[in-house]
Amino acid sequence: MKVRQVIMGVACAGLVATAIYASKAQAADDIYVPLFTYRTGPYANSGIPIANGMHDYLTMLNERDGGIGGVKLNVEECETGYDTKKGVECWESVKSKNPTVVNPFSTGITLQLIPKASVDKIPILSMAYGLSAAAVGKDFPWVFNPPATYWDGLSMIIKYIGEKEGGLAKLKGKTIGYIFLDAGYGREPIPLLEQLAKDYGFNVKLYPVAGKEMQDQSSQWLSVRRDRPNWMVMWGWGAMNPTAVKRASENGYPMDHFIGVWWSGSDDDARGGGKAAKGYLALNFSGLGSNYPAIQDIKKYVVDKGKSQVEKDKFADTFYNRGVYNTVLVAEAIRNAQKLTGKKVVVGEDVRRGLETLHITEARWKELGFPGFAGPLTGISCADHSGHQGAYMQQWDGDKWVKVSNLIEPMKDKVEPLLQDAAKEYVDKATGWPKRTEACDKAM
Amino acid sequence: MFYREAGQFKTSYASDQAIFPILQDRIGIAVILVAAFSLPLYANDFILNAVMIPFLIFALASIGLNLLTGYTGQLSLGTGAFMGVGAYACYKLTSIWPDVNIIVWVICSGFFAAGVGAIFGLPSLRIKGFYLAIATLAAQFFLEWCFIRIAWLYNYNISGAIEVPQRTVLGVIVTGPRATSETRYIVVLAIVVAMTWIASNLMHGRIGRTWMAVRDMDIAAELMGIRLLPTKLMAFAVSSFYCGVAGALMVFLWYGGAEPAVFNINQSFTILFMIIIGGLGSLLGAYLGAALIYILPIVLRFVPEWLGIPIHAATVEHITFMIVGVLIVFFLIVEPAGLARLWSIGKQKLRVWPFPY
Amino acid sequence: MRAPDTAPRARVGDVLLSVEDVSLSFGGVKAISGVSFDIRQGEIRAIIGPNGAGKTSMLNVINGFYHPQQGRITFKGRTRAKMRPYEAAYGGIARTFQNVALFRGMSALDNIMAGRTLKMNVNFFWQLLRYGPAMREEVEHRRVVEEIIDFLKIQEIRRTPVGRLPYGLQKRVELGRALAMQPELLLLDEPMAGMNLEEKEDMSRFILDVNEYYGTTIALIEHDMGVVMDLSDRVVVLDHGIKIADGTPDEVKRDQAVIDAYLGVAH
Amino acid sequence: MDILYSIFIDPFVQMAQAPDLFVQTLWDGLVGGMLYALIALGFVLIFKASGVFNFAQGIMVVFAALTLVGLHDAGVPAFLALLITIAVMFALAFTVERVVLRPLVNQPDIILFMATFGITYFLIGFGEYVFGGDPKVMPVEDFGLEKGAYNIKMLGGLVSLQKLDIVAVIVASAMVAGLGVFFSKTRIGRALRAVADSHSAALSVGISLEQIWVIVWFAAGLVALVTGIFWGARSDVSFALEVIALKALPVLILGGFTSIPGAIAGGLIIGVGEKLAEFYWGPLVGGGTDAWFAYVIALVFLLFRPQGLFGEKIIERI
Repeated sequence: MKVRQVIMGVACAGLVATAIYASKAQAADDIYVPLFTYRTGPYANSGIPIANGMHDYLTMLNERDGGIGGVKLNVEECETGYDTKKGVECWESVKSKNPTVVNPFSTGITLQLIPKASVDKIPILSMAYGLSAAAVGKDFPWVFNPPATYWDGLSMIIKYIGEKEGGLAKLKGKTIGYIFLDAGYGREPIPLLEQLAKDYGFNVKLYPVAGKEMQDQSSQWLSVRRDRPNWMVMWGWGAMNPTAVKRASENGYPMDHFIGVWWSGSDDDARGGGKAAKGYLALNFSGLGSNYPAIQDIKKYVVDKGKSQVEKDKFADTFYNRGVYNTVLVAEAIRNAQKLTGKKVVVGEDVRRGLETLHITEARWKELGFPGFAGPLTGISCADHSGHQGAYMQQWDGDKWVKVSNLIEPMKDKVEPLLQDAAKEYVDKATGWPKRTEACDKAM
Repeated sequence: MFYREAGQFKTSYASDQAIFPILQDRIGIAVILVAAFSLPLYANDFILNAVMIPFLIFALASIGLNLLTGYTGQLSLGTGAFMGVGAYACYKLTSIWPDVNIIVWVICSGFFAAGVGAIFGLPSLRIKGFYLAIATLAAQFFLEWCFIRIAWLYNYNISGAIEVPQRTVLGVIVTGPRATSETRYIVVLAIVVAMTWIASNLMHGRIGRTWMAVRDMDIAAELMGIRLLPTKLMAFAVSSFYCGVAGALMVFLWYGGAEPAVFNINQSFTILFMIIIGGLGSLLGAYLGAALIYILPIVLRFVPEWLGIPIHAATVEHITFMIVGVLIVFFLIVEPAGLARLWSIGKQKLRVWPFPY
Repeated sequence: MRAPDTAPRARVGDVLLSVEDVSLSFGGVKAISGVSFDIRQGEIRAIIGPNGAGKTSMLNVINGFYHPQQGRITFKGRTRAKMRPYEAAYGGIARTFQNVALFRGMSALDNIMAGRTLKMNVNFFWQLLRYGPAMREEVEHRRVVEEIIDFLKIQEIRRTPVGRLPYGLQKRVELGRALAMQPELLLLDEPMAGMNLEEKEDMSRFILDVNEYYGTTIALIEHDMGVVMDLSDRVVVLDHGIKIADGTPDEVKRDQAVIDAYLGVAH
Repeated sequence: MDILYSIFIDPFVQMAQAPDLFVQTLWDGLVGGMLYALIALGFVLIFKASGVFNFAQGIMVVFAALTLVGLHDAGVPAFLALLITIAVMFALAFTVERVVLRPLVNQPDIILFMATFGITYFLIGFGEYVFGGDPKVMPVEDFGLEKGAYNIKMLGGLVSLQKLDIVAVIVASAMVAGLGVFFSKTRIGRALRAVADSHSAALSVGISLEQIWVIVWFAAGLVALVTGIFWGARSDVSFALEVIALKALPVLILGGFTSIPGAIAGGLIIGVGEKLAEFYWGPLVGGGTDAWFAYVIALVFLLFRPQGLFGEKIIERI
């Protein structure tokens, strides 16, 4: 009896203490950067390298530069497990601590948080994921999805295919298969895909993969064998990717005609397929390998000092660098915010302005220690929160990813009308959606 | 000492049939209700948004499942999907008739869930126990697939998710991002309290007795004139009604939007844990279970911070999993009838205090 | 106990239930073959026989739990080949069980209240509110139940979950639950099994009182011959699913087939 | 009319036109079904001997495979890693019996069922804590298994049989046969059956319940290890594998909870059925039917034959 009562007592005390703790305001002498990460759950394989990259770059700034503008960054991970419920809980728990920006790293969580962003005055940086329509800054002043939206990505892939076929006109009569995670994330590109199919006269075959079935996929790939599409495009995430790559090679699908979006191109995704996966293509917009001064700094200041959770052989792999890319944007936005406001310790409202004035030229990338790491990010404005920047194609050579194309620019003319329509539809459906009142800053 | 029934004599069967026959219990409930309704006065956003609102919604869903599993003895793993039916029904209703009071729609969405629940309850006539549980899995996965595949349900949104539109009741914003946490909390609390009261009424009357009769000894119940199929279907319907309303509340007053993955099998499991840990066949148990399973991990997240131990967020998550697992086993060993039984044992002790028995 | 030589009671009336040529088998195993007998209004009818004679199966057939492959059952003038258990209950047949089949999670009071289910009909809406008609109905039936509780002298255990009661009391609560249905025909499956002498005497008294007080017709299965002979007006004897004798206790006692099959051999 | 054609005629036309694909579908279904059956086998073993519906079987598959790969990645030679993993599974069985089952003996089924949820949660947390959440590649070559496929030209097309799948089918069949012999011929096996029939009967012939529980949980752990190796080889070893275990539940319904041949037959029916349905009929409803098809088969089946394929009709007594 005693034990039970003690336990109940402890639980109650814990609850009360949580209340007291959570209500305490955060001391405002550092810049608070919460990272929504997932190192657990079925999508952990994609989540872990990204979490490491984000964490390590910011830690490196603290170690090397003493933070940004002389103010320490308070980096704190909140584990979401890719679960919407926990994502919302993370949002609530960081909200009172003056967060600068939130990176949800899950399309599902992003969708939940978008309406909250403007109310709670916290910008959301959903880097090349989330709601494509959020690129329309007029309607979504608090949401950013640089460097490109899913629709941009799809148009780049179609462009690449067209190039290989000898011109977009040659796509006529061809069949393109689309295998995707059967959720909002995988379904979003479909309208554009269907429109492009109409415009260029190719056929589309859809192969949905339920989240629960993503480690099996044998029926989908059997259907691929039957339909013999000329090209396969994949919108996969988590454990779906390596399985798809394996099934493709087992079913004898030509790997160099199989293209993944940038979220299907991590080292782990292809590694499972091993040598057989050679030729698999994926989009990417962040640099490969560790051959950049800033990445070397991460190694020197963070990894070698044991301040990182990354495994040695997974340092600077594709998704790690993707995480680094994400936090470079965060750091730049914070710098911009400091310049714009003159404040040292910036909060969400300031960083929103900083994000809207993001402008990273080739020279700036070099200055940051990332020469040639990524294409310039110069398209962001108050109206355009994505930038519609290009990405390049990478190919798996059996051991590692190799860059095989220059930057492919998206078909902005096809994407933009769709974005505007989608944004309008979203705003119309969400009755009472706030009009943009935030002023627009000049880019620096 | 203070918990004595001496001197409280019942002079009518009506007062003896009351739900809380003992004065102290009535006082206790009144105090809790007052405290709950005045919570927004002294609690912050985090407590309301991330602790209390979810807790109440889970408690409601647990009551729903408890009506079916705890009171009627039909094991169901389809809770998540039935919640989804409620959420999507509410979304469709308010997009077709936006001017109707949203609270009316939240309640109405329960009827859709009830209908779907009753259909998937049909196999319960022929199958029982784990077999029935697996049959309800069919409901879970089939409905989940429908939520993804039937675009009409989410108004053909490109994201495949539903976003809660802003709705006002009597000029106060109740749903949508601009609804304050205080408003949402009060609305959720009022609905949950009212529905708990109704569930308690049902369970103390004829319907509750027939359900428990079916649970305890279905053959004897049938030989006493209780028709099994209508009784079980009604339990499925009422239970799904509760789950449906909980689902609608979850999306409209907590998340503010949802994609189908929200209503997945893990949701069903979580709620099943809650009623087992809390106590099968106890409304109080639904609350206790929801508190333990939902709030404990949140508390655990903060523990290392208080103690000043630097520990990775992911490690906390792993440890939380382990602790929850151990706690489930621990509670099952210590008191298989759940927290509610612990509570009633405690009350019994108080009643006879200072004597041990 | 009642003297066996009491004159035949005038209260016994017309045939209430008759079983004609009933056969029942489970996948080739014959449980009952071609049994016919009747039960008259107001009598106490015993069904006896050695283990495996098909007595419980017979009760199950009577209240519709088993469906005989052959034969007819006429209850209150209506003949049926098949009857759902709840139809039997609506018609006024109640029963107790060989192994106590109480609702273990509920209190004694609730168990007996559950027996009133058929008589309660206030609609769902009022049930939700537990107010007005629902509450009036609840109280009204509570009054009836309290009478039964007084009658069976189980006042102190009203609120006790039946799972915690001793066996004898459980049997008594089960009788109370059946009585709460105010049946015309009460089927008792070994009401005194496993009881000591004192409990048996109590139970016998309750059975007689029920019969006299409420005028309920009773059919019972019992092993204790003394009790059977004392209580019943007529006895039907089954052996291996076949009826071997039917008559007053005295007739049955003298029947050679019965003595051979049962009394002489088994006891 | 079109819709009727595409439901009732077109799929069969397709089967006739491309028999090689039909054979391939059957084979894929067979392999998938065999792996479902292996998971179901783990359930059956434990249910048969202890009446416990072991929800943790799925996570045991992941845990076993993770332990194996984790050890291997840490530099332990393959076969030593295998031995250590077997030892770990034994330790797990022993601990489960001591810590969970023994204190819960004689509790209702649902309580024991819930306790296995507790075990599941614990193993998820523990496994991720020790081995990390990132997926691992199963080093099949180090166990002497070959990757690659036999491509057989037949029926005017090509049918490709993965070598690993062939091995999986053989090993699974061997395990089933072995378990069958174990249950019918050996002393412990017969003891297990005695326990299944009646706990007190088992005690009266001098068999310790505790030992038997350790043995069946250990056996289920071994089955989990084998399952984990083959599923892990088909995709990667990660926690996402756990959800596949749910597929074993409809298999159990078809096969009955206590029948080993039932588990196999059920697995094959579900495996082949869902592949055929998705391949030929799935496109009609937009695909993705394999998420629920198995459960709906089980549901329909239950309505007509609640006792499963090999179960006996239950006569209710009172």
